[in-house]
Amino acid sequence: MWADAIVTLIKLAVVIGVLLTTVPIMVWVERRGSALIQDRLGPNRVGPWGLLQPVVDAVKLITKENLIPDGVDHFLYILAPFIALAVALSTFIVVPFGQGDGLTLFGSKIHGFIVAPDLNIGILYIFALAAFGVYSIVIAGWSSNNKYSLLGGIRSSSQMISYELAMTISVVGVLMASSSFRLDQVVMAQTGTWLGFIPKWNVFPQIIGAITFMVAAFAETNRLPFDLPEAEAELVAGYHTEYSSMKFASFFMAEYINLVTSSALIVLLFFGGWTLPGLTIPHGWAGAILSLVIFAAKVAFFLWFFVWIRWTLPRFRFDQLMALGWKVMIPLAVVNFLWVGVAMALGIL
Amino acid sequence: MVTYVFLAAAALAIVFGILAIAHRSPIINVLSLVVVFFALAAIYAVLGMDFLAAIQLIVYAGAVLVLFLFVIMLLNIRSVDRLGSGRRLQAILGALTSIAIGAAVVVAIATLTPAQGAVAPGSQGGTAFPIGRSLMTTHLLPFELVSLLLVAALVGALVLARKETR
Amino acid sequence: MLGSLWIIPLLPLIGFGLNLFLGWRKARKSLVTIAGVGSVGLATIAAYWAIIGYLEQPARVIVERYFTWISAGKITVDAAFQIDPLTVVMMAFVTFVGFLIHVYSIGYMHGESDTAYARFFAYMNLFMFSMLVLVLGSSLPLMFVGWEGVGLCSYLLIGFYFEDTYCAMSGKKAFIANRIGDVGFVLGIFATFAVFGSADFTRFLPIAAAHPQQYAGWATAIGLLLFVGATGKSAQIPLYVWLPDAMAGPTPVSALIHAATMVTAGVYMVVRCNVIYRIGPAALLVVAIVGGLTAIYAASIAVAQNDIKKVLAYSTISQLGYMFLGAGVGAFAAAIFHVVTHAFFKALLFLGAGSVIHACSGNQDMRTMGGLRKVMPTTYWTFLAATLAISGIFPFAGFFSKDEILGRTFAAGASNLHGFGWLYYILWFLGITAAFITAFYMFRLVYMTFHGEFRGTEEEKHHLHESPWTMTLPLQVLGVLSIIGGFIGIPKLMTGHASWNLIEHFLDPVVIPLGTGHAAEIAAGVSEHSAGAGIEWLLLLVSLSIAVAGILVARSFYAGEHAFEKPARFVERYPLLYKLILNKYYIDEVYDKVVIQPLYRFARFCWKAIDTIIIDGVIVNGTAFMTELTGDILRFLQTGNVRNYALSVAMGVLLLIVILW
Amino acid sequence: MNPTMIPIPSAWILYLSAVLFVIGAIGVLLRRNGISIFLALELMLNSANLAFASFAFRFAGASATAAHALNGQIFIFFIIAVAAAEAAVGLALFIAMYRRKETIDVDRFNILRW
Repeated sequence: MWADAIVTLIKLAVVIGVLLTTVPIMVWVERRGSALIQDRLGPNRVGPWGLLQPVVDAVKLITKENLIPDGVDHFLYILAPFIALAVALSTFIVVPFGQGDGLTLFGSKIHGFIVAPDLNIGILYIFALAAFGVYSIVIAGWSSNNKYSLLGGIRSSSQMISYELAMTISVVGVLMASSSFRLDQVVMAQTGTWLGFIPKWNVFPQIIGAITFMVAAFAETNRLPFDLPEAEAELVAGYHTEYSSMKFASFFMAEYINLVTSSALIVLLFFGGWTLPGLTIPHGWAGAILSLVIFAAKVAFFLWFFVWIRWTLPRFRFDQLMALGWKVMIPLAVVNFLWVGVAMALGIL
Repeated sequence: MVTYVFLAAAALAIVFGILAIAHRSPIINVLSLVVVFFALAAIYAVLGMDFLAAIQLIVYAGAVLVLFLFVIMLLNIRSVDRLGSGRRLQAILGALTSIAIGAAVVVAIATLTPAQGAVAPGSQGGTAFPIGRSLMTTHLLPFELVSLLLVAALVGALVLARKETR
Repeated sequence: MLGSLWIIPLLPLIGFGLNLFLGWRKARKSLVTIAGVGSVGLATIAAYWAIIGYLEQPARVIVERYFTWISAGKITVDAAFQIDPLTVVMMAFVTFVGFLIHVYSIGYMHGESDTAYARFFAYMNLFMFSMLVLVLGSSLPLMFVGWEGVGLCSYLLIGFYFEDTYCAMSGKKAFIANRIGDVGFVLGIFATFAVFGSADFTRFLPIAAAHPQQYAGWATAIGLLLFVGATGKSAQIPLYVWLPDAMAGPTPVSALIHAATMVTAGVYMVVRCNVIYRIGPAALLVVAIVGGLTAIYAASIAVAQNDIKKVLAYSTISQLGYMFLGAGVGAFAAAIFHVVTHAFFKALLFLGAGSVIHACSGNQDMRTMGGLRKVMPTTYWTFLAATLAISGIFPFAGFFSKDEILGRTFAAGASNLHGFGWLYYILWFLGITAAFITAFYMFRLVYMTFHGEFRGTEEEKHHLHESPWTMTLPLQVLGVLSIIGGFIGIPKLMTGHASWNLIEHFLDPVVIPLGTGHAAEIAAGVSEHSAGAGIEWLLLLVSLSIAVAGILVARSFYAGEHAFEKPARFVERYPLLYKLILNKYYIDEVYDKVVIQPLYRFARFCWKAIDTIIIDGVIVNGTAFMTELTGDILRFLQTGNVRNYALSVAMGVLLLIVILW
Repeated sequence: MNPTMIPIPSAWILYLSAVLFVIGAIGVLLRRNGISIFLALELMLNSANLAFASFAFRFAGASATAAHALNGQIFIFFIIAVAAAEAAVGLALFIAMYRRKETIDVDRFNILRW
C-alpha cells in the first residue's frame, strides 16, 4: 500500500514541477509572442532573448511589500488568491499526460502517467473544480472593498458561470463517443484512423463541439478576448486591483496553470491526446516517453494558439459577451450534442 | 483508513456547519457552507457514490451557493444580526425545539440494528453509468417532472426578480 | 257481479269525479242530480246483483284479490274485497238507505247554489265509496282506508256551510275526535301484524280461533285498541262529544252518516273481529260496559234537549250503546240486527226532522214548533211509526232488535258469563231504564212538534207546508221498513221455528267456532243457551210495559190542556239537575279544561321555554357565540411574525415525531 | 458478487446527519436575515440527503435489497434539483422583498398579523 503512495507522490511532484516551470516559460512566450505580433522587440535585456525576464519578474513580485489596504475584509482578502492557486493545481491530477499503463518504477507498478489513476469521474471532477474557481474571483472582488473590483468580480463570475454551461454540454458529445468519464479512456477511443489517413480524433466528427469547447475554455481562463474583468482600460485591474506582490503573483500563476490545463483538455478531448495517425505506441518506457513527447508538442502548440489569439482579437463588450455565451454558445453545444447522439444511433460514429 | 477520512470530514462538516449559521457576515456563512458541502461530497465519495459527490460539488457548491453570493453582493449586506437576536423567547424556544427533534431522531437511530454498509453493487466502474441508465428507464417520469420543475422555477425567479418596468 | 266486486265502490267514485267536474264547470243542478244519485243507484243495483248471486249458496266467504297494495318485507297487504254474510247485510242496508237519502237530498238541497249543490253530491258520493270500501275490505288496512274515508267525508259534510264558523269548528271537532280514536285503531292494526304476521281477516282470524289460549293476552290488547277506534267512530263514552255538534251539517248528512252508516262502522268492526273479542274476554267485557253506560248516559241528556236534531243525535248515541252492549254480551247477530233496524227508523226520524226544519224555514227549536200534525200529515205519520219503532212497541222493528239484546244481556247475567253475572244484570237494568227514557223523550219530541198549537211566529206559520214528493217518498218507504223490519229477526219464542229468525241463522258463519279449551264453552253458552221460554216471555212483557209507561208519562207531561206544567214544576223543584242535563253534564267544558287547556299550556311552554330558550338561545346562538369566542382567542396566535410560524412548524414536527414514535 | 464492504458503520452517518439537521434547524429558527435562514435551510436539506445516502449505503450492504441501493442515490439527485429550483425562486423573492422594504429582516414583514 505504501508503494502506491510513494508513486503518487512522485507523480504529484513531477506534475507540480512541470506546471510551475511552464508558468515563467509562458510568461516569456507571452511577452515575446505579443511583441512578435505587434512587431516590436519584447524583453531581451535579461539573459539571451530575455529568457531570464520571467525569473526577474518573479523575484520582483516576491520581494514587493505585502500591502493590505484597510477597510478590506482581511481574512477573505488573503483567502482568495490561495483558493485560485489550489483549484488550478488540483485540476491537473486527473489529466493523463502519456500512455504509461503497465510501467513499473523501482519494482512497483505506476498506473499510467496520471496522478489519480482510477478516478472514474475524471472530467466531472474538473468541472467541479472549475466551479470552485469562480469563488476565488468573487471573494477577491468582494473583499477588496472597492467598487471596481466588486463589479469586476460579479462580471467575471457571471461570465464564467454562463460559459461553464456551454463547456459542459460540448464535452458531453465527446463522452458519448468514448462512453466514459476517464480521460485515458477518451484517448483510447481516439486511436486508429478512418479511411487510412484521417485520424479518429473527435475534432473531425464533432467540429462544432470542439469550437464551442475552445471558446468556452478562453472564457473560463479569462483570457482575451474574454478578459473583460481585469481589462486595464475598463475596470483598472478587475478583481485583483487591490492585490499586489505575492497575492497578485498567485492569481497570475493560477491563470497560467488554468491555461495549461485547458489546452491539455483540448488536446485530450478533441485532438487524440498522445496518438498520431499510423503510429502505434510501443509498450514499455520507450513508448511512454514517445507518447509524452507527442502530448507535450500538441499542448505547446495550443499554448501558443492561446497567446496568438489573445494578441489578435479585440475585447468583447460585456453584454455582447453574455449574449454570445447564452444565445450562441449553448445552442451550438446542444446542436453538437444532438448531432453526436443521432450519429451514434445511426452507427456513423 | 476510510473511517478516518469519514471522521475528519464529519468533524469538518459540523464545525463549519456551526460557523455557517452563527457568523455575522453572510459571505462567511456561504463560504463555510461551501466547506460543509465539500466535506459531504468527500463522505459521498468515501461511501462509493462518486457521481453523487461530483454532482453535489458542481450543482450545490458550484451553482447554488454562487447564486447566494450573487444575491448577497447584489443586496450589499455587509453584516447581519447576531444569532438569536430579537425576540429572545422565540430564539430560546426555537433552539430547544430543534435540539429536541435532533434528540428524538438520534434515539430513533439508536434503535436501528447496526449494519455494515457497502458500495452499491454493479457500480465498480463508477456509479455514473447505472444511475444514468435507471434515470432514463425506471425513473424517467420523475426525471421529466424535475425538468418541468426547473423550468417553472426559472420562470418564477425571472418574474419575481424583474424590475417593475411598467 | 260476483266476480268483480270492485265495480260497486267504483261507481260512487266515478260519481264523485263527475260531480267535482260539474261543480268546477258550474253545470246545472239536473246534471249533478243525474250523476250523483244515478251513480249511487247503479251501485245499489250492482250490490243487490252481487247479493243475489251470493245467496245461491250462502255461508261461504269469497275473497277477490286484485293487486298487492303494500309489500314490505314479510308483510304484504293485497287490495282485496271479501263477501260473506256480514258484508251482505251491511252492504244491503248501506246501499239501500244511502240511495233513499240521496233521493231525499235532491229536494232538501234544492235551495243551494249550483256549485254548492255539486259539491254536496260529490262529498256524498265519496262517502258512499269509502263506506263500501270499509264494508267490502277483506283486511284491516283496507278497512282502515274506508274508515279514514268516511271520517274525511263526515268532516267535509259537517263543515259543508264552512262560512259559518260554528259549522267549521264542529267539522274540525268531529275530525279530531275521530283521529284520536283512529290512533288506537292503527296501533291495533300494527299489533295484529306483529302478532299474526298478517291482517287479512281470512288469515289472522282462523289462526286466533285455532289456539285461543296462546293468543288470549294479545287478543285482549288488540281488541281494546281496535275498540278505542270504534268509540271514536261510533261516538261512545269517551269520544262521543263530536256527534251532537255534527248536527251542524245538512240533515241528509246527519241521516246518512250520523245515523245509518258511518257510526255503525264501529259495531261492524267488533262483529267482524268477533274471534279476537271472544278469546280475549276482558275486551268483550269492556265493550259491554261502555255500551251499557253510553246507552243510559246519552238517553239522560236527550231528555232535556230543545233542538230537535240534538235530541235525535243523543238518541243515536244511546242506541249505539245498545248495539255495543249486544256485541259485548256475545250476541253479535242481535247487535247487527239492531244496527239494521236502527238504520231504518233513525234515518226516517232524521229525514222527518229534516222536512220539519225545511217547513219551519230552518228553525230547529222545538219550543217554537207544535201542531204540525195538521199541516204535514205524511211526515207526521211516518215520524210516528219511527218513534213507535225506536221506543220498542210490539209490531215495530225496534221492539224485536232491542228486546233481543236485552234478552241476551239478561241471559248472560243468568249464565254468569265470564264469571261476571251480576255485572250483566246491572247492564240489563241500565238497558231497561234507558228504554224507558228513550220512549219518554221520543214522545216528548212528537208531542212538542206535532201536537198542541203552533208556537212559532206568524210569518213562519204562513210558510208551513208539506215537503215535496222527493222528500216524502223516502219517508214512506222507510216508514214501511220500520214497521216490517223487525220480522226478519223474529225470535224462535214466537214462531216456534228457529229457522224463521232469518238474521240469526244467516250470520252464524261469521261467528267462527273457537278451538279447544274453555273458550269454546263460553261461546256455546252465549249463543244457544237462553233462560228458558217462561222467562223470555216475562222479559218481553217487561220491556213492552216499560215502553208504554214511558209514552204515558211523556203524554201527561207534554200533551193535553195543561201541557208543559209538569215539566215546569219539575224544573223548579230540581233546577240544578235540570241545568246539569241541559248543559250535557258540562262534558265539553270538562274536556276543554282537562285536555285542551293543558295541551295549549304545554304547547306554549314548549314554545317559550324549550324553543326560544333552549334551541334558539343555547344551541343556535350558543354555537355562534362559541365560535366567535374561540375566534377571538385564536386570533392572537396569528402574530404575523414569520419566525413564530417557523417555530410552531418545528414544534409541530417535534410533536408529530413523539406521537408517531 | 458480494459488494465490497466499507468499514464505516452506517449509524454514524445518520448521527452526523441528525447533528447537521439540528444545526440547520437552529439556524432557521434563530436568524433574522432571510438569506441566512435560507442557507440554514440548504444545510437541513443536505442533512436529509446524507440520511438518504446512509440508508442507501446500508442497503447496499444487505444483499437482499442491493438492487435498490441506487434508488437512494437517485432520490438525492432529485432533492438536489429541487433544492436548486427552490433556492432560485427564494432568492428572487428576497430580491423583490428587498426592493419593497430596503431590508430582508424577516421580522419586518408582518402585515399578515391581526
